[in-house]
Amino acid sequence: MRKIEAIIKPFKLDEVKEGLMEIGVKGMTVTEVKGFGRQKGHTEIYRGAEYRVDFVPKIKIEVVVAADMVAEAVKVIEQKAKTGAIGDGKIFVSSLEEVIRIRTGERGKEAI
Amino acid sequence: MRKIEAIIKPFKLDEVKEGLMEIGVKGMTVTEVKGFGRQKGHTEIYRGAEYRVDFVPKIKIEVVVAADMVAEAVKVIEQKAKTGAIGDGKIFVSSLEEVIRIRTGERGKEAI
Amino acid sequence: MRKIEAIIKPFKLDEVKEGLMEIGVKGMTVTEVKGFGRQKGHTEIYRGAEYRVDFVPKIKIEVVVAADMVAEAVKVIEQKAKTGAIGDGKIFVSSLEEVIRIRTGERGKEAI
Amino acid sequence: MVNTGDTAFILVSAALVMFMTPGLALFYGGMVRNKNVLATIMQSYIIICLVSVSWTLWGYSLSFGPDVGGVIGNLSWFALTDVGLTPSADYATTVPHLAFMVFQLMFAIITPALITGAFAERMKFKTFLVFMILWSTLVYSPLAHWVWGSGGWLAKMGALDFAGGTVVHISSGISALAAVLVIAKRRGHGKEQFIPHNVPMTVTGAAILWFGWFGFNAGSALTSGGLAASAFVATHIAAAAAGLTWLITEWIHRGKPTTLGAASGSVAGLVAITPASGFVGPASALIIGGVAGTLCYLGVMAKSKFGYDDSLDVVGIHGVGGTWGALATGLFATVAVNEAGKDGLFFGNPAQLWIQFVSVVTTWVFAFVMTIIILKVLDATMGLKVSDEEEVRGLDITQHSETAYNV
Amino acid sequence: MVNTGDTAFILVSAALVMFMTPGLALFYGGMVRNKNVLATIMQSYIIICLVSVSWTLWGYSLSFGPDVGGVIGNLSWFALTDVGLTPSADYATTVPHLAFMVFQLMFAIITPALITGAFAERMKFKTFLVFMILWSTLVYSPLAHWVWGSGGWLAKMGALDFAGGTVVHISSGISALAAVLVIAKRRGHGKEQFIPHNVPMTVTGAAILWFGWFGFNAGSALTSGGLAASAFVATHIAAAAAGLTWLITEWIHRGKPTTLGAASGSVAGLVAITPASGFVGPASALIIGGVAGTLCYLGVMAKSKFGYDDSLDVVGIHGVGGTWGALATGLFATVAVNEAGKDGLFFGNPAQLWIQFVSVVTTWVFAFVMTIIILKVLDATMGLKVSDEEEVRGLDITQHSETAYNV
Amino acid sequence: MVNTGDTAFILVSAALVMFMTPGLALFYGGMVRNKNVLATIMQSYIIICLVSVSWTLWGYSLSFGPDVGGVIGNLSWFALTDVGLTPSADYATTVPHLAFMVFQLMFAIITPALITGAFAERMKFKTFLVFMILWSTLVYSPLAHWVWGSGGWLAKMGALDFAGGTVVHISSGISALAAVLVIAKRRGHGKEQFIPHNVPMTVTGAAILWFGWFGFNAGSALTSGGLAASAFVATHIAAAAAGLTWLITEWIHRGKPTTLGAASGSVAGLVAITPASGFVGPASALIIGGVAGTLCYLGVMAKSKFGYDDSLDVVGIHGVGGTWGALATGLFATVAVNEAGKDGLFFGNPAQLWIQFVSVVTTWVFAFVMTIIILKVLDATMGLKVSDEEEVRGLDITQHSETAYNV
Ligand SMILES: Nc1ncnc2c1ncn2[C@@H]1O[C@H](COP(=O)(O)OP(=O)(O)O)[C@@H](O)[C@H]1O
Ligand SMILES: Nc1ncnc2c1ncn2[C@@H]1O[C@H](COP(=O)(O)OP(=O)(O)O)[C@@H](O)[C@H]1O
Ligand SMILES: Nc1ncnc2c1ncn2[C@@H]1O[C@H](COP(=O)(O)OP(=O)(O)O)[C@@H](O)[C@H]1O
Repeated sequence: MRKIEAIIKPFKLDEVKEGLMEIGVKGMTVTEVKGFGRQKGHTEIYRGAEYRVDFVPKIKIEVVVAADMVAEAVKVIEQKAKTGAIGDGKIFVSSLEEVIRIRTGERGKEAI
Repeated sequence: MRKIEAIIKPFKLDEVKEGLMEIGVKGMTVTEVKGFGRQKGHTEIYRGAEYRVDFVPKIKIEVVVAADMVAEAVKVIEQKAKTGAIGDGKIFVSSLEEVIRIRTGERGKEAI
Repeated sequence: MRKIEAIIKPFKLDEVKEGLMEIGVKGMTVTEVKGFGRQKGHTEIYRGAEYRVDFVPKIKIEVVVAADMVAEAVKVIEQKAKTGAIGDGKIFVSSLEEVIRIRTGERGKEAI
Repeated sequence: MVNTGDTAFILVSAALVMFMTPGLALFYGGMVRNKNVLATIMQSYIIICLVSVSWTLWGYSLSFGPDVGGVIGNLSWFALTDVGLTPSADYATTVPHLAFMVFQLMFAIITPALITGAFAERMKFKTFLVFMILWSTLVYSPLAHWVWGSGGWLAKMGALDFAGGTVVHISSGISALAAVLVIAKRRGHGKEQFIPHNVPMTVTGAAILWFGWFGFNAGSALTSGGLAASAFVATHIAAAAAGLTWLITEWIHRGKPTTLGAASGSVAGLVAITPASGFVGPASALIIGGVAGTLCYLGVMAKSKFGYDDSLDVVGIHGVGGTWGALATGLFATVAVNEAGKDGLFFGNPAQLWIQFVSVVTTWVFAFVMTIIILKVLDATMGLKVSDEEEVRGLDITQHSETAYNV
Repeated sequence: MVNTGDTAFILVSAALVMFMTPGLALFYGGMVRNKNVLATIMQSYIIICLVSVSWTLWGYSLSFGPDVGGVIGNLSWFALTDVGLTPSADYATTVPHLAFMVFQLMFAIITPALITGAFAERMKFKTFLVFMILWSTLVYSPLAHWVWGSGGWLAKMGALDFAGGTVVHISSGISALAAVLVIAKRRGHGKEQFIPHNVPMTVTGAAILWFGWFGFNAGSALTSGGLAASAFVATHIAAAAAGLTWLITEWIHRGKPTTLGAASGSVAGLVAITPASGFVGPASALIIGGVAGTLCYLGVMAKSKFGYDDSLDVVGIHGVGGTWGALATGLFATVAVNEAGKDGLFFGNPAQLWIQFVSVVTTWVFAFVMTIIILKVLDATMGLKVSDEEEVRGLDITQHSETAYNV
Repeated sequence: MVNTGDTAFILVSAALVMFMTPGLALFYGGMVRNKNVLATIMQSYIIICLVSVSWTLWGYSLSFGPDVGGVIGNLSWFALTDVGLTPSADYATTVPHLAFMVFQLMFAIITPALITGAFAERMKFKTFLVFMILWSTLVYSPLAHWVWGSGGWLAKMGALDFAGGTVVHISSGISALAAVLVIAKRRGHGKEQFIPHNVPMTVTGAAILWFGWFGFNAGSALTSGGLAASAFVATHIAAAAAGLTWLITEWIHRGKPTTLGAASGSVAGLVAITPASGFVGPASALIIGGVAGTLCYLGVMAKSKFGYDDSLDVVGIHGVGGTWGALATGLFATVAVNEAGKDGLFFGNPAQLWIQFVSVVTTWVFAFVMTIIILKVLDATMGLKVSDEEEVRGLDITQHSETAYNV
C-alpha cells in the first residue's frame, strides 16, 4: 500500500479528481494548505503599509493506493495538475504498513 | 515509532479522543479535511441552479505511538469511530524514522 | 528523501521558515492544525456555561529534504521553534519512496 | 389631522422595528453552530414575509379591527379594507391609519421570530411555517387585541403595556417554554458543547436590535414629542444598565466578563423596559434595567438546572425579562411622565401592581396553553423535529440545500 | 415654506437610501467567491464616492436643472449653484432644495451600483471607474430628467414612475444585459461551480436593502403623510409577497426552499413595486409583489437558457422586475391612492398601460444602446476584463492588493 | 414649544449616532487579528453601557448643567433632575430637553470609543473600564462644556465647532497619541505583520459610521430644516471626496487603490467636515473633504516614521482630520449658510482662524496632558497592558474567555 501526497494548485483539484476516478481510484482526502517555494507570494497593502505574504494557497491531496497502482496514479496527477508554470507542486510517495476501513474492519487492499 | 492517521466523521472526534486517552495516548494532532469516497456528497441550490458538492467534511487524526501500542490504538479508533454507515473512514499506519520533542530535545519513545 | 513533519506553535512559523531557508531549504507546506497534548487547552464561557476546549491551535510544517539534510533541518527546527514552555511541539521524520516535481517531471533530489 | 412630524416619526420607527428582525436573525444566527446558521437566519427572515401577508389579510383586522366582546377584532378590515391614508378614529389619530397599521405589523413580525431561538437547530422547516401562521393568528392577534385593541379587555382593566411586555416578550418567552417542553432536545444536548459559531455576528445583531428598539419603544408613543423622548431615554438607559449588571454578575459568578454577556444583558434590559418605557422616568429605567441584567442571567442559568433545551435562551431573556418588566411597570409607573398612564406602587397606587400581575398571569397561561395545543397537533400531523441524521448534517443542508460559508 | 416634518422625513429617507448601497455591497459581496469579495464590495463603495462628486459638480444640474428641450437639464446648477437652503420652485416645495438634491443623489448612486452585479468577478478596476462616470452622466442623468425632471418629456407624456422603475431598475437591468453581452464571461463559466462564499452576508445585505427601501419608496412621496405611509405599506407588502412566491416557485422547481431564494425574492418584490409604490393600494401591492417573485425567478433561469454570464442576476431581477413593475403601474394605479397620479387599466384607463409601455421600451432601447457604445469604446481603449491569470488569482489581490479574510 | 418635526429629527439622529458606536466596533474589529476581535468589539460595546450610566448620573450635568466659571457644569442635574419632557431654556428649544440630553449622550459614547483603536490588541480590560470612566468625566465633560455648554469659555470666545471637531475628534485623536506614548507597543510591532483579519467587517463598519454620521452632523442643527439639510449635504460630499483622494494618494504612493483605503478615506472626510458641517457650503465641503483624504493618509504614514504603535490609526485619522477640520472651519465658514455662525478667513474674517487655532491648541494640550496623567496613575496602580503571554494567546481568550469564530 502506498500513500501519494500531491501538493497542487487549488483550481486543478477537480481535474485531478476526475482523472484519478477514471483510473479507478475510489477515494481521497483533501486538505487546504499553504505552500512556500519557488513560486512568489504577493504583496498586500493596508493603510499604506506593504506586507509580504510568502505563502500561496495550495491543495494537498492524499490518495492511498495499492502498490501496483502508484505509477499510474502519479502519472495522472502529473498530467492533470500540470500548467507548466512555476508552483505546480510536488508529489510525494511513501509506503504504508497497514490500511483499515473503519466501517467493516477490512484491511489492506480491500480497505481502500 | 508508528504514525496512525485516521480519517473519521467529525462528530466522532470527541469519542475517539477519549478512547485514545484511556489507553494512555498523551497527544494527537487534528486537521479538518474534506473527504471523497463511497459516501455521497450532496446537492446545493443557489438561485435555482444545482451544484454537486462531492467532498464531505472529515477530520484527520494523527497519532504517533510506539510500535507496541499500534494495535491497541487502531482497535480503539476502529471501535469509537464506527457508526456502521458508509463514510466512517480509514486508518493508515506508517512507520517513522525519528520522533523529537522540541521542548526537551528528547528522541524516540520519550518524545511522544 | 525524507519528510520532516513539525508541529509547532503558530507564532514560531516565521522564525522556523527563515531558519530553514538559511540552510538552503527551498520549499515547504504548512497546515493549520489543532493539537492535543500536555499543554492545557482553555475554558470558554458562553452565557454563564463553561466549555472546555482541549485543542490548541498549532501549525504543521512539512518539509521534504534529501537524506543528508535531515539532521541539519531538524536541528534548525528544534532551535527556532523552541520556547522551553510546554506545547512546543514535535518533529516526525519519515522516509519517502519518491518525490516528483509536477511542473518538470523531475524525480528525487532534483524535484525538491 | 395628519401631523407631518408624527408621521415621519412613526414611519421611521416602523422601518427601525422592521430592521430588528434581521437583527434578531444575526443575533440568533451567530449563536448556533455553523451548519445551522442559514436555517436560523431563514426562520426570522421568512417570518417577515409570512406574517406580513397574513397580517395584511386578516391579522390586523383580528388584532385592531372593530371589537368583538373585548376578545378579538372582527374581520371587517380584511385585506386592509377601510385602512387608509387618513388617521383612524381610535389609534394614533395624528398619523395615517396605514402608518399605524404597518408599525403594528412590525411588532407582529418580531414576536414570533423571537420564539425561534428556543427550538433553534432542530425544527422541520415545513412544520415551522405552519406553526408560525397558527401562532400569529391564534396567540398574537388575541393578545394584541386584549392589550392594545380598542375595546380589549386587558386595556379596559387598566393594564399598562407601553410597547409589548406582555404582548411581545411574555408571549414569546412563554411560548418558547411551551415549545421546548414539546419539541425534543437537540442530539447531544448536555453532552456535546454547543458553542456559538460567530460571536461578532451575534453582537452585530444585538446592536441592530438596540438601534431598532428606539423605534419599538419611542415609536410606541405614536407621536413625536416629550413622551417619545422620554421612552427613548428610558429604553437606552435600561439597556445600558442591564448590559453592565449582566457583565458584573457573570464576572462574579464565572470570573470573566464576556462580550456575549454584555450583548445579552443589554437585550435583557431592552426587553424589561419595553412595557414600562412610556411610563417611567430615567432613574426608574436605570433600576429596571439594572435588575433585569442580573435576573435574566439567573433566568438563563435556570435551564441547566431544569434540563430543558432552550437553545438560545428565549425563556431566560424574554420570559423572565418580560415578566419582570410588566410587574416593574406596576411599581415604577408615574403619571408625571405620562398622563395617560397610571401611578405604580412606588408612586402610591398598589392596585396597579395587582392589575399588572393579572395581565402577566393571563398572558402566561394563554400563551402557554395555546402553544402547547398548536404544537401537539402539529407533532401528530406533520412532525416537529428533523431526523437524527438531518440534525447531524445540519439544517442548512437538509432543510435548504445550502451552506453558509464556502471558503 | 420648509416643513420640519417633511424635511425630517426626506433627510432620514436620504440617509436610508444611502445605506442601501453598502447593503448592496454585502448582498453582492456574499454571492461572489472569496477571492473577489473585496473587489465586489469596493465597486459599490467607490461609486458612492465617485457619483457623489460628479453629481455635485454636474450630475444634478443635468438631471434636474432648467430643462433643455425636454431632454436634459442645463449646467446652470453646476457645483450646486442656486441649490440652497430654501425649497426649489419645482421639486419638493416643502423641503430645502439641498434636501431634495441629496435625496436624488442617493438614487444616482445606487443605480450604477446595481449594474456591478452583472460583471462581478471580472472587470478591470480602472476601466470600471471610467465606465461609471460615463454611464452616470450619459445614461442616468438623461433618464432621470425625462421622467422626474421638470419639463422632462416622459413626465409630460404622463408616464408614472414613483420611485424609479424605469430610471433605476430597468436602466440598470438593461445596462447589465448590454454589459454581459460585451464583457467576456468568467473563466470556467458553465463548467466550474460558482458558489456564494458567504450567504449570511448576502442576507444581511438584502435586509439592509429592504430597510433602506422604505426611504427609497416612501421618501419619494417627498412629504410626510398619507402618501408616504401608503407607499411604505405597498413596499413592504410587495417585498414580503415576492419573498414567499420565489420560495414557493423554487420549492416546486427544485424541491427545496432556500435562504438565498427568500432574500432574492424579497429584493425582486422591492424592485417591482418601486414604480408603483405611490400609486397603488395594499391589495395591488400584494399581487405585484407576488407575481414578481415568480417572474424574476424565471428571469434568473433565463440566463442558463441563453448562456450569458450575468454573475449576480441583475438582468433577471432588476431588468425583469423593473419592467414588470413599470407595466404593472399601468394596470394597478389608482387616483384613490394618489390624486397626482392616474388610473391604470384595471381602474378604467387602458391608455395608461400604453404610456407605461412606451416609457419601458424607450428606457430599454436607450439604456441598452448607450451602454453598448460606452463599453465598446472602453474595450477598445482601456480593456474591460482582467487577464486570465488575474481572474484565477482573484480581483482582491490583483486589483487591490488585499485579501478579505486573514485567519 | 416642542416641534414634532424637530423632535422626530433629533430622536432619529440620536438613534443614528448610537448606531455609530457598534459601527465603530466593526470598523475596528475587522482590522485587528482574529484573536482580538471580540475584545476590540467589546471595548466599544461596553462603553455604550458604561458612559450611558455615568452620563445619566453625572456626565450630562457636568457638561451641560448650570455653568461654573465657564469651565464646567455643576451637579444640580445629577441623575437628570430637572431634565424633562419640555425643552430646556438654553439648548435646542424646540425639542424635549430629554431628547437633547440623549442626543448629546451618543456623542459622549462614541468619543472615548474612538480612542480604543489606539491601544487595540493590548490593554487590560479592567484598567480599560476605569480609564474610560475617568476620561469621560475628566476630559470629555469639561471639553463639551467649554465648547457647547451654556457659558462655556470657548463658546464665548466664538470658537466654531458644529458637531465635534475639537470635542470629539481632536480630543480622541490626541488622547490616542498620549495613550500610545504611555502604553507599551504590541509584541512584535515593527517585525511581525499585523494584517486586518476581516476587511468586509471593516467596510461594513465604515458604512454604518457614514450612515450614522448624518445624524451626528445634520442632527447637530438641532432642528429640521435648511441648516440640517446643508449639514447633511456637506457631510456626504466631504466623505465622498476624501474617499477618492485617499484612494488616489495611495494609488500614486503604493501603486494600488485599496478597499480599506476607500473606507478609511471616507471616514477621514467625515471627521474633517464635522466641525464645519453647519457652517460651510457644498463646494467648501468638497475641498475640506478632498484635502482630508490626502492629509490623513499622510497622518497615518507618520506612525511608521515616528515608530509609535497607534494600532488602528486614531491619531492619523481623528487627530489629523479633526485638527484640519477645526482650522478649515476658520477658513471656509460663511454666515450665508448659517446666520448663527461666523465668516471664516476666505469670507473676509481672518480673526476666526485665530480663534479656531486657539481652540485647537487648547484641546490638544488639555486632552494630551489629562490623558497622560490618568494613564500614568492607572499604570502605577492597576497596570495598563496585558502580559506577554496573554498578548500571544489573544485578548479574546484571556480577557473574556471567548473565541470569535468556531467553525
Ligand atoms: N521541500 C518541500 N517540502 C514540502 N513541500 C514543498 C517543498 N518544496 C515545494 N513544496 C510545495 O510545493 C509547492 C510548489 O513548489 P514551488 O517551488 O513553488 O514550485 P514548483 O512546484 O514549480 O517547483 C509549494 O508551494 C509547497 O507547498
Ligand atoms: N484511497 C483513499 N485515499 C485516501 N483517503 C481515502 C481513500 N478512500 C477513502 N478515503 C477517505 O475516507 C473517507 C471515507 O471513505 P468512504 O469511501 O466514503 O467510506 P468508507 O470509509 O465507509 O469506505 C473519505 O471521505 C476519504 O476522506
Ligand atoms: N503522540 C502524538 N501524536 C501526534 N501529535 C502529537 C503527539 N503528542 C503531541 N502531539 C502534538 O504536539 C503538540 C505539543 O504537544 P504537548 O504534549 O502539548 O507539548 P510538548 O510538545 O511540550 O510535549 C500537541 O499539541 C500535538 O499537536
